[in-house]
Amino acid sequence: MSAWLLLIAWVWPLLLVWPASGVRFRQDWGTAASALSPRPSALPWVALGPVPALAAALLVPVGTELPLPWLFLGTHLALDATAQVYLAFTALVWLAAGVYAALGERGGPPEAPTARSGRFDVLFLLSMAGNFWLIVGADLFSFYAGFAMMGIAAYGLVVHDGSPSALWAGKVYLVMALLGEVALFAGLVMLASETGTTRPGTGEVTALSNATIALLLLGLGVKAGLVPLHLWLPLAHPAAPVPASAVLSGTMIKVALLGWLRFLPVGELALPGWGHWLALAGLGTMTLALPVGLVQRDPKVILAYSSIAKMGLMMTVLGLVLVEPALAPMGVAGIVFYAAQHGLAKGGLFLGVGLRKHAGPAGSMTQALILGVLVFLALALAGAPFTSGAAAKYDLKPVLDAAEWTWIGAVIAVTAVGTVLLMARFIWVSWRLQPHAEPDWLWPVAAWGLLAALVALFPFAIAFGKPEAWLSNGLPLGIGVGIAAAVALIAALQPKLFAPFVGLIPPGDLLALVMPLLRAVKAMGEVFLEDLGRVWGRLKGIALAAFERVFGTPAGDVERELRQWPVAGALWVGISALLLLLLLGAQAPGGG
Amino acid sequence: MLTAQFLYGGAGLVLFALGLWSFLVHEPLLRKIIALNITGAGVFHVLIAIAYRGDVAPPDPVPHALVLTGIVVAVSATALALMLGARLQDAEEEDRRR
Amino acid sequence: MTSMTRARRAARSAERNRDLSLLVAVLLALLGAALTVVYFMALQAGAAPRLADLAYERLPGTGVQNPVTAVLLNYRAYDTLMELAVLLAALLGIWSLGPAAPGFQRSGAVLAGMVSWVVPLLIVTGGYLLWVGGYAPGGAFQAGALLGAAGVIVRLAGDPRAGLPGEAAQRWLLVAGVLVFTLVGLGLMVFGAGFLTYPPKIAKWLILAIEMAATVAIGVALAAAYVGGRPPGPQARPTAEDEDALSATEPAAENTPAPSP
Amino acid sequence: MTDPLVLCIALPLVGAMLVTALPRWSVRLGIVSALATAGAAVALTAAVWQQGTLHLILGGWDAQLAIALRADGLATALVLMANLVGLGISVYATGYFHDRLRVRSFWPLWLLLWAALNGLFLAGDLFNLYVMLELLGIAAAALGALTGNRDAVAANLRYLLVGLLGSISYLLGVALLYTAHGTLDLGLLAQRIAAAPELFAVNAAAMALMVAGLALKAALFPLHFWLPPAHANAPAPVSAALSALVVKAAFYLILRLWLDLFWPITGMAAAMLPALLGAVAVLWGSWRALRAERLKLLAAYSTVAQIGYLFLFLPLLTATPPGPARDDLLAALLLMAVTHGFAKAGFFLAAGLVQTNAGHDRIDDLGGTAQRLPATTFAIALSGSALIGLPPSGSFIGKWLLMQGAIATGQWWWVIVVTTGSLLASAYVFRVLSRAFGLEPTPLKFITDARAEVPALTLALISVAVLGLASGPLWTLLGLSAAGSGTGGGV
Amino acid sequence: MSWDYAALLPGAIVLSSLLPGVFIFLVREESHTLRTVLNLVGAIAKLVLVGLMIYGVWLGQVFETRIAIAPGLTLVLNADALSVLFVTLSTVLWLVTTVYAIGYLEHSTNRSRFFGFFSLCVSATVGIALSGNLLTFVIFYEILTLATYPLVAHRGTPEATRGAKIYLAYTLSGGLLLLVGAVWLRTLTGPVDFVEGGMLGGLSPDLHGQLVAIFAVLLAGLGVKAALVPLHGWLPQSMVAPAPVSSLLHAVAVVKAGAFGIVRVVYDVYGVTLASQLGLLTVLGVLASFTIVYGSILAMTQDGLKKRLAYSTVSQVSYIALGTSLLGPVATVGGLVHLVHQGIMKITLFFCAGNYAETLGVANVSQMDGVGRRMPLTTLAFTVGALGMIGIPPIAGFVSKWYLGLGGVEAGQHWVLVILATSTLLNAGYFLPILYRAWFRPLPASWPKEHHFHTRFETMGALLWPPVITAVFCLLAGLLASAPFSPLEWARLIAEREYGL
Repeated sequence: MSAWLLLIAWVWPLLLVWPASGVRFRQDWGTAASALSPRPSALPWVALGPVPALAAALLVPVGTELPLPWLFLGTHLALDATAQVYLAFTALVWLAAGVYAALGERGGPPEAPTARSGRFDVLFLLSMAGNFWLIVGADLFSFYAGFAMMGIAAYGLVVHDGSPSALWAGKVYLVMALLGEVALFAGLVMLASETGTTRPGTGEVTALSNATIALLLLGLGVKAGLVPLHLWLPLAHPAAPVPASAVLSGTMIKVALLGWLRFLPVGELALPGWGHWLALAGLGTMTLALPVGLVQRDPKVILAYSSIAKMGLMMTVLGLVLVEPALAPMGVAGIVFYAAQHGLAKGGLFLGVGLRKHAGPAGSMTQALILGVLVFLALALAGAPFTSGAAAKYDLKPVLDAAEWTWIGAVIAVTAVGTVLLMARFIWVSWRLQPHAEPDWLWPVAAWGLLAALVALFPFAIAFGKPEAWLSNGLPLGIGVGIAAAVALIAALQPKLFAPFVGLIPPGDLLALVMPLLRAVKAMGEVFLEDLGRVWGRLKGIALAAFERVFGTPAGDVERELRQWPVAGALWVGISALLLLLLLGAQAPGGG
Repeated sequence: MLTAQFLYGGAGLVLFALGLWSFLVHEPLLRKIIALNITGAGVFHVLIAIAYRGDVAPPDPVPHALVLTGIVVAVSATALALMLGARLQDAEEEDRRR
Repeated sequence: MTSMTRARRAARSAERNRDLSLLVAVLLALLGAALTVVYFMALQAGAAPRLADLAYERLPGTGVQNPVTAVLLNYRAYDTLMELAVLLAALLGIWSLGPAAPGFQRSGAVLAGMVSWVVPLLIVTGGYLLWVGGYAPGGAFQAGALLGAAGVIVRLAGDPRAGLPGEAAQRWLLVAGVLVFTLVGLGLMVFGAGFLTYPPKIAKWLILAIEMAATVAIGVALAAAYVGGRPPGPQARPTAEDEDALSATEPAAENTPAPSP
Repeated sequence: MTDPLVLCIALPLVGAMLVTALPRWSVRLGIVSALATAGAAVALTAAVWQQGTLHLILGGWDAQLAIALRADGLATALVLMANLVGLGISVYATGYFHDRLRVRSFWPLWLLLWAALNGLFLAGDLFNLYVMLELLGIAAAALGALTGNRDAVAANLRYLLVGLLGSISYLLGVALLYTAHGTLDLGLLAQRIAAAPELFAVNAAAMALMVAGLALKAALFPLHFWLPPAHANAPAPVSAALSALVVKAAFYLILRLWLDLFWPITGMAAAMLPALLGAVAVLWGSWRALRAERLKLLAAYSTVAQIGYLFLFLPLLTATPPGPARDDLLAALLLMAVTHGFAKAGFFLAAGLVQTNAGHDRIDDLGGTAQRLPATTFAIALSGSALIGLPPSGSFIGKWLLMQGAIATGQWWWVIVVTTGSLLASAYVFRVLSRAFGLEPTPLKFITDARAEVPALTLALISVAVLGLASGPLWTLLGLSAAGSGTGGGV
Repeated sequence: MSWDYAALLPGAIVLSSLLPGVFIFLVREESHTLRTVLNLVGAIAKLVLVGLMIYGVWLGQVFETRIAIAPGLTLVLNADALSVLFVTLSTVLWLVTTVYAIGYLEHSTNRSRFFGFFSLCVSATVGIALSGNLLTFVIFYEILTLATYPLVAHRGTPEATRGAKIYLAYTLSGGLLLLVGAVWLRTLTGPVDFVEGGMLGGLSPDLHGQLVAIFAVLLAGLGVKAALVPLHGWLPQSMVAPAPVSSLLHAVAVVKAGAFGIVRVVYDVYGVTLASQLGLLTVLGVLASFTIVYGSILAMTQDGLKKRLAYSTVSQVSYIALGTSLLGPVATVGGLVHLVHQGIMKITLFFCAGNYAETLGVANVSQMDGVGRRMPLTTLAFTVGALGMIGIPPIAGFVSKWYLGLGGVEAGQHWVLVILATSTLLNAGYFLPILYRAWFRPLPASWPKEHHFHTRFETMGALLWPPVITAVFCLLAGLLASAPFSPLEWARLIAEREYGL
């Protein structure tokens, strides 16, 4: 019976869409300014959304399958170990964000009194449903459907507050998401064609062409923030309202990894070329994201870059696993757990930023507590010993060590230092935030606290018997904290020294380079089209003029001449004679 | 016998051609109507010519009957054409007066 | 300006018509020549007796002795029937064009005297020709033509109706030919002989009856045609009780004006 | 014993006499005659359907001496068409003419015309055909001038003269044939012509004279010059009769001569001439119709074009060996002629209604009227689609088989003519119809004047629905094997 | 020829809308109830009859009506799987559209004329669907042109007249070409019956040149209605028609007739193998691809909502042709299923566009700010339709795209994926801004021309529920794509039969 939970997990949020939308049918329809309720529903529907999913993650045994051949293009819901972990942390992050959204986001800024409306809740639930669906769906249709549903609905979350920056971020997000989706679509089509199955990941994904792999990497790479496909990420995550940012960074970008794990022949086939390429891309992602993140002002942007960097780390590991299939069992588990811990921590961080902004007045006990938890979460993210970060990273170690590139460990270490610095920067910025106190923060704080607690418990859950795991990663942390302290000291003494660096690179980094290029292409296209239009217009003008000349002039009676008897008579006699000649001519020579 | 038929009928053909020519070339209605009657007369000549079977045998009555019928038809048509012409003339005069 | 162009166009058209006239002449000359040759060939074709022998052979059964009348009213009676219809159609067409022009002025005494002599003579001659048509040249057409000529003379003498009766009677006289002809034909058909198939015994009388009706019809038609329009007289005036029931139901809405009298 | 063959001719004749003699009763007598005549035509059709070709020698004499009436499938189909159309025109005319004098002139002439039509279709004798042609021409010209206005009189005087010219030319041809072959009976003459190939020059000359004379009457381009003014200026019921029936009669005669009488001496070259002229007629007539300013002029030019189509069949018939394919062509030719008869009559009747309602028939100013009279506009639309040759009209099937024949005989260029003509036809038909969709007030009911609209609508409907969906009987009537062309399939 | 149930049913299906249509012409303008009853009786009767037919076809019964209109020329109406697909689509959507039109034209004029032609139009469409040979197809194809012309011109404004004229010029020319092609083909083969797998396979190779030429002529004829570039010019112009007409034109009747014809010609006349051998499929594929991209690009430049939708149709309908042009059953499924999917999605969109125009006076995209708040259900339906068009799963459009893409890859034509991707992006480019405006922009101070219907809902019920219902269809067609009797399953059935699997 519990198998049906797999279905309910993602159908349930969809069912909540209607009550959450706040649409009311009234007699005075149309006379009111808006048919949609300006306020969200009084009941916390969005918070209830993830409950079945969480239940499924906890209650449904691994290996459960629920084939629904009539649904969509043949749906096959299943829960394997990876999916279970994914479902668990995803549901948790959504739950926390949902509670935050439903019970925390009241009012909003004065210029936009309907900050959270029925619309937000609807889109939130849709994204949520998509996210769950793609996790529990073992067939690629479910994955793609959930992926698309999640991606499209998330656009609404990104642009929710309607500010120009949000709209811009939304545009970039949407364009890139769509690009990713079509690439993924193409990749999946080819995958289906080449493997002959729509349910890969069970030993059938073996014979993939390079194009397929490239398309899959590209398509999901956008979601994953693979440099240079990450452009949307630092724009969109900060622009979205806090709960949306939390799920965007905490869960949504993770699905790219899930997709790769499912669709690429992980552990089955050695793909040295693609593996190395992916590993390098991951490293590149990390090395780009960390420095750029360091110079940002907005804590959410910093968190976004941190997410990019972490995704880079996981991509690197995945790449290495692709190179050496033997590493797969360990690598996959590592990636999954790392994703889970990062999801929880990053979700917590984003929510924390929101709480830092609104929960309680500055200097209050609450704020102090919040700041404290933020520091803990930041440490977790940076992989400090005893935190989930360290435990998760420990699982990645063997893979990194086994890599044929010996220098990779050093690079990872450097990036670990970078991460620490980035987190330090984050704490620094957060600390300096000026909170605007708003009422009713009890439930969000509680939910957030739960998330933080889970992060704290994480290492015990996954590495209970491996205390060495808790202690790992101390060195980079030390170096990082050291550097951070030094920088902080210098900054305190010489505030001007670092000022030029802050905000040096705008969020979305490479976008600044791409945009002029796009504009130039557009301008050229316009010029070309204009010329084309002019030529077309002229041709049309000529045709119209000719038409007018013929039909504009009165028809007159052109047969007047024909009715002149000599004319008509000559024609008649001529035709008679011709007919006679033709008749005679046909007969005469042959004698008929 | 053949010669007589040929000469008489040939004359009819000449009349036919002349009548046609006059009909097609001359504008006035009356001339046209007369020309048509001449054309008709030409055809009747041909018919009468072939009715002739020499001085001993009585002529073929069929072409004669045809000619009689043809004449009545021609008269009728001529009458109507003349009246139409007259009516047209009236109308044109009316137009001119207006 | 426009008149100048019109004049120039007229001149051009006249010139062209002249050229075309020449062309027509040449073509017709050639056609005439060709036809003459063809006609010669046709004469030589050897069809010489054509229908003559047969017509004479069957003559005894026709009810008349004159072969031409036999052809007209027996062998090819159908043609003759239709030809009467042609005449009637032409007259109806003439009538449809409007009322007759007023007649000529009353004749003087001399002419009137001559008319009073000639007309009866013509009528009597017509009657004779009709009768004689049975066995000698003559017949309904000739007789009708004489009657028509009488009408013409009367009209010339100043009677606007050409001596014909009023319109209603005229109508009956006009249709008499075709009506009798057709009814005889149909009657024969009903009685089993076939349309216009005269039983030899009564053929003579049937033909005579038809011929008489035809003579009257032809004479009246020719005379009426000469009058050149609907007969003048009181009946031509529309009166209230004369209105046709069907045509009175709706107001006149035709776009063209009725022919002015 | 009553013979429908005779009744078809005698009844309208008697009717004409009665309406002439009893002018006060002309409408009532006229409509009774029309009904009786149409009934006779139906009876004739039934008889031919059952017994095949009917043949009747009037007077009971030898075939050559007397006049024969003959009703084969071709003639019967045209008679049936003419009489049904005639009936429709008659019903329509009861409501059309309001001037008493005109009512009295119309009915006798119309019934005479009708008799002449039936007589012409059923005649089996060359000279009798001449008489019929003259009766037809005189009655038609007289009817055409019935409105009495100047244009009408001038146009119909021209028409009369053209008709006389054509008849005389025809008569000389008859005289030549009689000279050479000594008979006037169509059947006998056909045998003799076939038996005397050495006389081909005589036959050719006769044929040239007769066909050229008839081509004048049939308004084959460029000899159509008289038609547009004559048909456009006549009263609507007369226009309908002239365009739908009278012109068709002349064409019928050409076809008869061509196929029955002179078939042995005609060749491809001779057939190409009328077909080429027909092709030009299709294009020119349609173009002029498109450019016409008045509705009835449009219809008249459309007739020019439609007659052109019929001539396109001649080279195809020549090139196709006897067999099902040729049968199909013949039937298609007939189908097109018949469809055009119904459609054009419906069109003219409807156009007359529009004219009566609007007080004019300038196409550009017809908007409101066309919209006020839905049934009339519908009739124009239906007959218009038959003129274009859209399915499911009879002319669609006709054009289909025409094109099929053209492609099959390798004369593909006619396909271009047909398609271009159809396009132009759609342009002129829809030029009218587009006026019906304006912003004028909405009509509240479909039919406003049943006596006038129902005949128009019925005729149009026959041309579209009946002939387009059930043309099979035509094949049966023609006595052709209904197996259809080509490779088996079909039914 | 036996006149039993199986022989009568296809004819009865055509007549079930034809007869009410004829009677509707005669209904007096003010008899609203009588007209509505006639309309609905016809629509429901047709639905019931189609239901019977589906059941029968499922049981393997053969339905065929044959009427000889002339010797050798036979009107054949029969029900194979392909016709059932199209017939069902037409019938269901006709019912919905009738309801919609009754509401839409509540206070308009000339309703008897409108509904009369409306019924004729559907009869013709159903006739096309059931056509069993090329002749029948041509006949109904032309009738369709004639029946839709008055609908396009219905409004009577100068633009309407002009649009109708352009429509007519295109479609009649196309019809003539089709006619020529059909006649030509017939001279080669005799009656051209639609036979699964094609009927020209056995023809001698000498005739292949002619067959190619005929295909070009037929394609030009069908391409007009299917709006293949460059023959698409009429479609945007005919947008002057009332919304129900546009809906029907775009979703069911006209464009589908063209697309359906292409499918028929390729599969059931030429046979896909022969068509592929002759290289015809490549031509078709290139044309379709070009149309897909070109239509989308033009759609992006339109501000008029209906015009944008019209260009979208130009683009989307060519998916069907694209599917047809790819060798292999999978692509066939994609093309065929899109016949239905495009229909329900596009009709939803047009209904919504009509609602905006009728309720708010909104006709341009630039006026659509905030309509989602004023008319949430309509906009929701629009959103479903638009996302479906883009190909967002699990809405119907994705299913088509998937099969097309997969079919292209299976056929070794990987470029299809590029076309699909481009099209998806372009579709998103012109649909998403609308959705953005509708949902995310604030309401304007006032609407261009607002009507209050005094109902509990955003607009009149007859206007509101049809798009909602069709939107639900769009969702169900996607979500239940693999359920029995779904469009996809039918399309699979057809493909299996065409390829003899």
